[in-house]
Amino acid sequence: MFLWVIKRDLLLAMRRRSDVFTTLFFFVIVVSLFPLSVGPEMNMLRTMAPGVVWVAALLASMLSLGRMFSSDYLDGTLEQMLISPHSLSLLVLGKALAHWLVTGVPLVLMAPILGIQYDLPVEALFVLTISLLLGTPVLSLIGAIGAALTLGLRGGGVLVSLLVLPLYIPVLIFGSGAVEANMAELGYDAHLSLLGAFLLVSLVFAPWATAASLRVSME
Amino acid sequence: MLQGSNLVCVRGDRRLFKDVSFSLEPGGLMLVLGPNGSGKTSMLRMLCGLSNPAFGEISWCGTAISSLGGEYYSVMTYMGHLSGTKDDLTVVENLRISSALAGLEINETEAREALQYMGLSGRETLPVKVLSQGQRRRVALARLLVCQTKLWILDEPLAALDVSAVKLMQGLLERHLGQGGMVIMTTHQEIEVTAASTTQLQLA
Amino acid sequence: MIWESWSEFFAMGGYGVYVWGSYIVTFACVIGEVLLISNRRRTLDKHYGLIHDSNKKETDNETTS
Amino acid sequence: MAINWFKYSSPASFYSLSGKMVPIFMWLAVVLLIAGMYVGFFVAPTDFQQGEAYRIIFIHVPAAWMSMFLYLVMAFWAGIGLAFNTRLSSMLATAIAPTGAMFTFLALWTGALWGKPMWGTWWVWDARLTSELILLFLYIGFMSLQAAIDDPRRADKAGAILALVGVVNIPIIYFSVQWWNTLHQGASVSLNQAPAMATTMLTGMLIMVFASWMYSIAVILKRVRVIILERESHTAWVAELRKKEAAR
Repeated sequence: MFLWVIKRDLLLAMRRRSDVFTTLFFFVIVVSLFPLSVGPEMNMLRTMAPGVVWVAALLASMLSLGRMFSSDYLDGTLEQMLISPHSLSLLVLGKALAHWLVTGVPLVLMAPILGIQYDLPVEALFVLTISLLLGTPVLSLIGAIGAALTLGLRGGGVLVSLLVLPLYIPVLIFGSGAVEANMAELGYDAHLSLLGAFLLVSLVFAPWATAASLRVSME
Repeated sequence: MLQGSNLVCVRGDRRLFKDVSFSLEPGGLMLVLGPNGSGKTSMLRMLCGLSNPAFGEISWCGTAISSLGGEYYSVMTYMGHLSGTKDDLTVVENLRISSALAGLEINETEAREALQYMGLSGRETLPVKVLSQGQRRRVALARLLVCQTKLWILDEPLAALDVSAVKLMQGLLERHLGQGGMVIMTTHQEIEVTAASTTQLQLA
Repeated sequence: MIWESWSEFFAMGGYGVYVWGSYIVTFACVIGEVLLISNRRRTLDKHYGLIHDSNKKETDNETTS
Repeated sequence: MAINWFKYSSPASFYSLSGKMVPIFMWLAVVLLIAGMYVGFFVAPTDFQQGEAYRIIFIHVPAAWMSMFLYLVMAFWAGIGLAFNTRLSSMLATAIAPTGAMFTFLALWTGALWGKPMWGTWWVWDARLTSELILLFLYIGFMSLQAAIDDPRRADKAGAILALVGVVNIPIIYFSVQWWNTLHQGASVSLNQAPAMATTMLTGMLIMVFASWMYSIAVILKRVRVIILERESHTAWVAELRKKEAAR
């Protein structure tokens, strides 16, 4: 069932490829704007790179949160999910993972290329990719709670950023911290293990909180 | 089987209805009647457990549905006025996915058979967005053919359907009731359905 | 007494701007909050009052006419 | 059935009970405030390190404590409201949020005004300051979410879930900010070595903490009374109350 949900959401994303590309281009453009605003000085760009890429990834992932439940809400599919004999948490987990596959994975794949723009060393590129790989699913999972809470509200898009961004802070700190630590020739294992821990915790709790929020929002 | 006792529905500041009680046995049809805004849809959503009554209890086989959870949902099918179909998916994909969601995985052939019965043959691989309102409704109703649930809760199932489709629905409902199924529905259209017992639930 | 004079008290050893800046904003916030709640209450009362008055007017009209 | 009756009656009885309590707590707050300010400005000696600027502590510390404490209380009542479906506790949570946000703002504001003369800067990216800022964001998120939802029951429940998610996250956020801060310990000042405090200073501060407590209770009760009236406007007891007030 879980696979059915993922398969369905991926199929829908395939039919509407433009949405996926919009998110990806948003990410690329935001990252590319920074050198234009702070100057092309390579040393500075190199120190800024992890933070810039991570903040852009945060915003890009958040931008697409509104779509996670809203179309299902509007056409009645969400109602059917709520009264499905399957566990709602599991369905929600499937939807969050599909969201990650559609928005998170392209960001992860794109990040090394953008890192080159900022003249990051090869190892730092590697760490950046790994940190994004661990961190972006957490963004989708936490974001799902925000998306569920703001379901069907006017101004939901802005509201969701207000709710979700403060909760993203730990991921941001350790994600960009890992890359910075690597560039300062310090160990980055601890950062990555903490990101992994966040991922595990959010895998357990976020679907459950999202399911509860959906029930509240649909009542 | 399904029982509701002293149900009260409050929406915002307004009380839509109070002290509504009923019981439904196998083979029984219950028509929920009332003018617009009398709480028919709210009633059906309550019966699905989508919202909770302000007072009162709904029970299935003697157990409150709120404590049954998934067990209740596997014997019940709800169709709201939203069709639950995805515009970008084809007719077959829609039917297969919505059935899987409702706990019953069907293969391509079964799906095509059901769609044919609903008069949608030749349109199976079209995306739903090119269909008319009535055809979309038929896609949604095709799920009733494949699902094997005992209790059907239908909100305006006849809306947007033409005469032949209404006939089709009538046959479908009678077959279901004949097999000991139960139907709760709202409708503004005249429909003659013979059932072992027909009750009318009038909301003020 | 630690303060020799009022002016010394207000100067706060040269930190007057910071100390009084904190206290004044704090009191402004506290008083503002209380006033906002009273205002909310008054709006509510007025709202009720309007409904009440209109009812009364109707009954008045009935009695006069 | 008895529980339902209790649920219905409780906002009504709470309304009249709290009406008696508001003035008591308000007066307590005023008295304690005057006492605390007197101790703070006229009894506590000048600090040998910080001069007179330390007198900001008498509002800064109570505000910072209240900001954190009120978030926990808010989440607690919101959680109770969600778990037991009691309307009064949810209303209480809604009433706490603005006061908590105000204290958070005051803690940041007074912190900035204290930081400027002491460290020469309005703001440092210290772990505590950063966490306090994030706390303000959490309060604002809670209030905006509730404000955006028209149906009060949905607003209560959605707010409760958000507050509880926030409570789970606060330790994680605090811990990560602390870690981040130690990594980036550059020119910033460490706020961790608190200078030994004179007893009178401590006394003044504690009195001010109690004053903030009393004030918070009074204001929250005052606000919850308005919220009760707004939400229960259609019930019989409010109509009764209105009639009584009109007769007076």
